[in-house]
Amino acid sequence: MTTLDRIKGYRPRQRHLPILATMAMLVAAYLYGASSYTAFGSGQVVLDLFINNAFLLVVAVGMTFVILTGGIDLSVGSVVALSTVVSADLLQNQGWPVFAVIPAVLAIGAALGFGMGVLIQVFEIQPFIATLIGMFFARGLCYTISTQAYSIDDPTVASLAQTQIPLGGELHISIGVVVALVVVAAAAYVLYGTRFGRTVYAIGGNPKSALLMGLNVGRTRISVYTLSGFCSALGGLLLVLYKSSGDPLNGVGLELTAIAAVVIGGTLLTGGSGYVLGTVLGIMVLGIIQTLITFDGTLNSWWTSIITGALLFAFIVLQRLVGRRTT
Amino acid sequence: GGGGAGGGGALTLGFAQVGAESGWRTANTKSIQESAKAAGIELKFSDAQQKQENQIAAIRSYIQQKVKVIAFSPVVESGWDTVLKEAKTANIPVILTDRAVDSPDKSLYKTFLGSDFVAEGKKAGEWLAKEFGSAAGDVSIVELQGTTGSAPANDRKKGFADVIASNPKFKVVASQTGEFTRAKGKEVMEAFLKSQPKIDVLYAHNDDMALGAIEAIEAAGKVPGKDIKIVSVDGVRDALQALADGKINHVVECNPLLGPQLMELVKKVAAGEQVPPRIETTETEFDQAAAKAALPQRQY
Amino acid sequence: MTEPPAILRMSHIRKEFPGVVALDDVSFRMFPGEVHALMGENGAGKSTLIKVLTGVYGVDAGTIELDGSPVAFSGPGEAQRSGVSTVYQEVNLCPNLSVAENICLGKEPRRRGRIDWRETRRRAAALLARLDVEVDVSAELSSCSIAVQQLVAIARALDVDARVLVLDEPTSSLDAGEVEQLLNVVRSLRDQGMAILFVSHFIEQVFAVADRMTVLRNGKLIGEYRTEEITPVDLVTRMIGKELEALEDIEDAGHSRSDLAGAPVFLEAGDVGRKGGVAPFSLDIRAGEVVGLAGLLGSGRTELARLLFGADHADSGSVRIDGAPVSLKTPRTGLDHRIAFCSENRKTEGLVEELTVRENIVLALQASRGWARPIPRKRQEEIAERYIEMLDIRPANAEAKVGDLSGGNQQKVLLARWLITEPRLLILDEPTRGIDIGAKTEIQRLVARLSSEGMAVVFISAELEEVLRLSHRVVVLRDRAVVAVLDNESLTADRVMATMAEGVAR
Amino acid sequence: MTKHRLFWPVVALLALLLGDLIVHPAFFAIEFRDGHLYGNLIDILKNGAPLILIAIGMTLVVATRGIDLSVGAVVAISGALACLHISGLGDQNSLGGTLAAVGMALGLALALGVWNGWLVAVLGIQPIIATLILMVAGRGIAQLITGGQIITVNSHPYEWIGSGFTFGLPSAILIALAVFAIAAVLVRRSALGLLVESVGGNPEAGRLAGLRSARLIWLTYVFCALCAGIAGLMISANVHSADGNNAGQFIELDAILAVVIGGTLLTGGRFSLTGSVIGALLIQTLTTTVYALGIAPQAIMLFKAVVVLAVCLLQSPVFRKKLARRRKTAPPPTAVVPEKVEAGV
Ligand SMILES: Nc1ncnc2c1ncn2[C@@H]1O[C@H](COP(=O)(O)OP(=O)(O)OP(=O)(O)O)[C@@H](O)[C@H]1O
Ligand SMILES: Nc1ncnc2c1ncn2[C@@H]1O[C@H](COP(=O)(O)OP(=O)(O)OP(=O)(O)O)[C@@H](O)[C@H]1O
Ligand SMILES: [Mg+2]
Ligand SMILES: [Mg+2]
Repeated sequence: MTTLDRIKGYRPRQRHLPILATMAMLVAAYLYGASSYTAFGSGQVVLDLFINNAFLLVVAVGMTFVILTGGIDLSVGSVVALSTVVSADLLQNQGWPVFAVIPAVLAIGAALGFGMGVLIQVFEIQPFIATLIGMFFARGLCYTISTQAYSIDDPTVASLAQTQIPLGGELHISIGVVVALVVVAAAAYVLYGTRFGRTVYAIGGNPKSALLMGLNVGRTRISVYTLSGFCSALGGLLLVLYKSSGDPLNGVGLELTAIAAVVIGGTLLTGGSGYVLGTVLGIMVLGIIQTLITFDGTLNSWWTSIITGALLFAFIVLQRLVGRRTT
Repeated sequence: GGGGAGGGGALTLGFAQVGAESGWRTANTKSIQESAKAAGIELKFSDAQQKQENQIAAIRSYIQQKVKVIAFSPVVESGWDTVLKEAKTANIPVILTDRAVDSPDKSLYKTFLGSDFVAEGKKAGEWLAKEFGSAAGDVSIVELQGTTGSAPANDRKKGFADVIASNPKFKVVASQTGEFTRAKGKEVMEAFLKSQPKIDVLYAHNDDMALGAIEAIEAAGKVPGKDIKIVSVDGVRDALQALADGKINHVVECNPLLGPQLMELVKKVAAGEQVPPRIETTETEFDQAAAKAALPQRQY
Repeated sequence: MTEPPAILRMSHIRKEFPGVVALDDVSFRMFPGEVHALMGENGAGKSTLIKVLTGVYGVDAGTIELDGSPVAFSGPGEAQRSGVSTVYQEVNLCPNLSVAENICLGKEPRRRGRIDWRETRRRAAALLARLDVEVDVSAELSSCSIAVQQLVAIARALDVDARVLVLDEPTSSLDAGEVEQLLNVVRSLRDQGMAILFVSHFIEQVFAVADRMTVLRNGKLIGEYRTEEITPVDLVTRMIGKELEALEDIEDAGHSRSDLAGAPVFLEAGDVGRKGGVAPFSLDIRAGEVVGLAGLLGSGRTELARLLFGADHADSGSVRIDGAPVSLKTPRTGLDHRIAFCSENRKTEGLVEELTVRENIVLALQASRGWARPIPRKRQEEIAERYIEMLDIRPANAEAKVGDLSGGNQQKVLLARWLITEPRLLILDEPTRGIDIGAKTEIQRLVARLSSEGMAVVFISAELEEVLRLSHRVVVLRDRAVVAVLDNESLTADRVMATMAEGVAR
Repeated sequence: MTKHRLFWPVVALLALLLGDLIVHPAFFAIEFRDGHLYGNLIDILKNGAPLILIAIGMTLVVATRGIDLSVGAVVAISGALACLHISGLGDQNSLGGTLAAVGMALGLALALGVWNGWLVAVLGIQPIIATLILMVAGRGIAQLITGGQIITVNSHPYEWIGSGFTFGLPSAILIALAVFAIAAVLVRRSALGLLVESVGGNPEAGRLAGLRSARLIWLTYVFCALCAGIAGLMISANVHSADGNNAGQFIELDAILAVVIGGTLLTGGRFSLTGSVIGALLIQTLTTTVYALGIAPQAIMLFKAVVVLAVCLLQSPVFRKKLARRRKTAPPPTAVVPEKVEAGV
C-alpha cells in the first residue's frame, strides 16, 4: 500500500470531524488574509495570535475542564482581574518579591475555585449561580483593593514581560506563550491519560451513572473548579506579564470569550465531549477574526461588531455543515 | 482588501480606538475618520470594544503592517510598556489621544493630545464653589459617578473632591455609580431622591447620566436646574439643549473633536519634526448663554 | 446443620422516601459461595435494598455488617473498594465513552501513572469474551444496543476482586443464549466462593441458578428460603400475596395467519431498509395481526421497528398504509398514521423522568392532538387512574415523579402512554422488560385482546416463548437482515432458533 | 408549604425587603404624587419590568435546555429602531406614528428571534454560541441604526411604555404583568407547558413521542426575543432615548440569574414563570437596595455576592438540613455523609 493510498484511505474518526473542519477553516482564513493584506502572511501574525491570547488560552483550558463535566465557570474574568490587582498590590505596595507573589496569587485563585466547587458539589447550587457569585465576589475584592489601574515597575516583571524568545528569522514569541503551551500540553495529557481526566468525561456523560460506577464524582467536580480557579489565576499572572499592570476592570466579559472559544472548539456545553486542542483552535478562530478586521482597518465600530458576528456565524455554520455532511 | 497598507506612498496612520461606548466617543471617532480623509492620510482604524487586550493586539498588527504612525486612546493608563517598546524598536512613532499613559519612560510616545479629566472635575468644583459661594448653610451634593474603576470616573471624582474639600459646607451626601448611562443615571437618581431628604446639587461625571437624572427629578415633582442645580461634564448636544432650557446649570466641556489637531501632529511626527510632549485640546465651559450660542453648530 | 458465617448481613433496615416506605424492617444475609436471589413484584423494594447496601442511600434505621463488622458506605465507590461490586438496574454507564473505558473506568491499567490504553482495550475485550460478547471495544457506548450495554455493565462488575457481586435485573434485555452464558459465569464465580445477589423476574432463571431466595412484598420481608424448599408456584404466591391466574386462555389460542384471511392489510413495507441499519425487507401487516420479531442480540429487530415507525428515516423502499403510499420521515408522521412505538430504552428514549406519571402517560396523545388542544386536566387524571389500575402501577399516585418509580413501574407507564393513543399499529420493543410476572401476564393478555379487536401489533421480546405465544407470524432476523417470515401454525421455539442460527427458513 | 417550589424564593425576597425595612424604614414609604404612586417599591416595579419580561422569555428558552445571550442586543435594537422612527416623525406625539414605531421594533425583534431559533432548532448549533452571534453583531446593528449616537425622542405616547403611569401604577409593570398573564395562560392552559418541559426534560423521548421539538424550540426563541423587544421599548422609553451600545448591557446575566433563582434548572425541563418573576423582582430589589442604602460603588459587587449567596444557601435543601442539624447541637456525625443521588431506580 503506497502512502498515497493510505492518505486516500484515511477516514477521520467521527468525533474528530469538528476539529478537522475548524482547522481547515482556519487555514482557509489565513490564506485569505495573506492574499488580501500585506504583512498578514508573515508568520509573526500567527505567533502574535498566541502572544496576544496566551492568558486567554490558559483560562480557556481551565474552562474546558469545567465544561467537560457539564458545568460552567462565570468567575474566570473576575478571578483574572483579581489576580492582576493582587499582584500589582503585593508587588508595588507591599513590596513582595515576584517569586512570593506568584504562589500567593495562584493559591488565591485555586481557593476561590475550591469554594465555588464546594457550593456546587456540597450545597447543590447550580454551577451557573455559584460561579456568578464567585464572579461578583472576586470583582468586588478587586474594587476593595483598588478602583484604579496601576503599573508594576518591578524590574523582574519588566524583564520577564519584555523577554522575546526568538524562533529564527524575524519571528519571536513571549514567555506567556511558552507557559500557555505547557499548560495546554499538560491539560491534554491529564484529560487523555489519567483517571482524573477520564472521570471528568464520565461526569459530563452522565453524572448519576458516574456515581453509580463508583467514581469519585464529588472530589473530581470540586477539583475541576479548583483547577479552573487556578488556571484563571495563572492567566491573570500572564496578563500581568503582558501588560505590567493590575486593573480591576480587566477581563470584563472574558468568561464569555472563554466559553465561546471552548464551545467553538467543538466541546459540548452539556459536557462529556471535547478536546483541549479544540479549545486552542476556538481561540485561534476568535483571534483570526479579530486580526482580519484589524488588518482591514476600514470598518467603523459598529461594522466591526457586525462583521465579527458574521464571521463567527460563517465559521460555526461551516463547521456544523462539514461535520454533518460527512456523518 | 487589496494590499493597501504600508508601502512607500501614502502616509498610513493606525488608530486603535477604545470602542463606541458613548455618543461622545462616536463623535471622536467620526472626527478622526473625517479629518484623516481630509488630510489625505490613510487610516487603519480598529475598535477595541473597551478591552485593553484588543487595543494591544491592534497595535501589534499595526507594527506588523509597518504603518507610519500609530495613535490610540488608551482604555486605561497603565500596562502599555511592552507593546510601546515594540513600536519603538520598529521605529514607529506613537501619539496618545484623549488619555495619557502612566509609563515613566516618556520616550515611548511622541506626544499626548487630549483632555485632563482631573482638571474637568476641578472646573465643575470651581463652578460650584462660585455658584454657592454666598449661600448660607450646608450644600448637599449628590454625585453620579462613571463606571467604577474607569479613569474618567476616578479623575473627575478626584478633581471635584479636591476643590470642594476646601469648604466644609459642601457635603457629598450620596455618591453612586451611574455607569455613564442615562438609564442608570435615572435609576440611581430616583433612589437618591427617596433616600436623601435634601439635595441641592447634582454633579454627574457625564452628560448622559445628568440627562437621565433630570427625568427622575421631574418625575419626583421637582424642577431640575432650580430645586436641584446640575453640573456635568462632556458637552454633548442634548446636554447643551437642556442647559439652554435651564434644566442643567453648567457643563464642563470635554472635546471629542480632536481629529484635525491629531492629523496635524501625525504629519509633523511622520516628518520627524519636534512636537511638544503634551497638548491639551481646546476646551471650554458652557453656561446657558454659551450653550444657546453653541447649539446650532453642535454636531454631536 | 450449621451454616457458615454470613459475609453480609443487613438487619432491620428501614428506608423511607417522601410518601413511600420502600423498606420496612427488612433483614437480609448472604453467604460466600452462594447465589442469593432477591424476589418481589415491581416496587417491592429490591433495588432500594441494593442501593441502601451500597451506600447510594443512607438508611433510616437498621445496620449493615460486612464480614462481621458494621459498615456504612459513603457510596458505590467505597463499596467497590470494600469488595462489593454492583450492577444496578437500568444501564448506568457513560454513553459518551468507549465500551472499553466504560468497563475499566476508575480502575484502568496504568503504566507510569498514565493509562495504558492498549491494555485497557485488551482487558475489556477479555471480560466481554467471558460473557461471549464480541463488539468493537473502542466504539462509543451510545452506538450499542441496550442489550450490549447491559452486558458491558456486567463485564464492568466482573472486573474486580469482589467478594460480593450484586446483579440487579442483569438479564432483562438478554436473549436465551446470553442468559445461559451469564448464568454459567455466575455459577463459576459462586464456585470460586463469591457471594452473589441476583435479581430477576424470570422464575426459571432464578431456579436455575439460585441457592437461596429472599422474598419481599411491599417493602416488607416475607421470608428466606432455600431453593430446594420451595416450588415456583409457592414462590410466586409469596411474591404477589395470592395465587397467579393461569395464562391458558392466551397459550391455547394457537394463532395462524390464516385466521386473519378476511382482515385488510394495514401496512405494507416494500424493500424498506437503511444503510448501517437493516437490509431492505418486505413485510405486510394485517389489521389484528401480531407480528413477532425474533433474532439474536443486535440482529436488527429494533432497527426494523424504528423504520416502521419513522424514528429513523429509511433510505430505500416504500411504505403503504391502507394501500396508499406514505413517507415515514419522523416519529410524528408515524404517529399521524396511528402507529405507536414503545422503545426498549425507557430511560433515554422513553420517559421524561422529572415529569409526573400522569404527564408521561398523556404525552404522546397530547403530541398528536397538538398544543392548542390540551387534554382537559380532568380527563388526564381519568386516563392516568385507569391505566394505573389496569397495569397495577405502584405507588398508585398519578402525580408521582416518574423518575422515582421502580424500574418495572416505569416500564408500565411507558406502555400506558402508547396504549392510550389507540394506535392501529402498535410496535412494542421489549415491553415486558423488567416487569414482574403478574404484570407480564396482564400485558400479554392485553396484547391478545387488542389484536382481537383489530389492532395490528409488532412484538419484540428477548423471550421467544412470549413471542410465540402471541404472534400470528414470526419474522426472523439475523445480521441485520430479515431471513424468514414464519407462520405460527405449529411453529416451535426450536424451529425459530434453528432459523436464527442458520439464516434460512426451516 | 415549605415544599412548594416557590416558597424559598419568596422567603428570600421577603427577607431582603425586611432587611431594607430594618436598615432604612423610609424604604417602604409610598406617597401619591402628581396623580401616581411614588416610592422605592414603585421604582422596583417600574425598573424591574424589563427584567421581568426578559426573564419570562428566558424561562421558556431555558426550559428547552437552551439559553439566549442575545436578549441584551435585542433590547438595544428594538429601542433603537423605535426611537429612530419616532424621531423622524413630524409630530412625535402622534399615536399612529408611535404605534407604527412600536410595531416595527417588535417586528424586527420577532425576526431576530426567528434567526436565533433557526440556528438552534434547524441548524442544531449549541444555543450558547448560536445566540452569541447575535449578541456580538446585535450591538453593531443597534449602533448602525442609531448612527452611534443616542437618539432622543419626545413622544408622550412612547414615554407611556417606559415611564408612564396607569391607574397610579407604572405602565411598564402593567405591561409586564399582562405579558406574564398571557404567557402563563398560554403555557398552562394549553399543552405548550407540558410539551416544552418534555422537550427540555428528555429531547429524544419527546421526539419519539411525536413532539415537533424543532418547532417548539424555535417558538421559545421567538417568544424570548419578543419579550426582549418589548423590554427594549420600555428601557428606551423610560429615558426617552435609544442608546445602541449601553441599553440592556449584561441584562442576559440578570435574566438567567432570575430564572435560576426562580427554581428553573438550566438543564431544562420543569419551569416556573412565577418563580422567574419573583427572581427578577428579587434582583431589582437588590439593585434598588444598594442605591437606597448608599452602598459604596466599590462594595456593590461584594454586597451582591453575599446576598445572592445567602439566597442560594437558603434555597439549598442540603444547607438547611446541615443548619438544622447544627442547631440541634447533636454530636457531629461520625459516619461519612452519603453522597446524595437523585437517580431513579
Ligand atoms: N428516589 C426515590 N424517591 C421516591 N420513591 C422511591 C425512590 N426510589 C424508589 N422509590 C420507591 O420505592 C419503592 C421501591 O422501589 P424499588 O426500586 O426498590 O423496587 P423494585 O423492587 O426494584 O422494583 P422493580 O422490580 O420494578 O425494579 C417504589 O414504590 C418506588 O416508587
Ligand atoms: N457497527 C455498528 N455501528 C453502529 N451501531 C451499531 C453497530 N453495531 C450495532 N449497533 C447498534 O446496535 C443495535 C443493533 O440493532 P438492534 O438494536 O436493532 O438489535 P436488536 O435485534 O434489537 O437487538 P437487541 O437485543 O440488542 O436490542 C442498533 O441499535 C445499532 O445502533
Ligand atoms: Mg428494581
Ligand atoms: Mg433491540
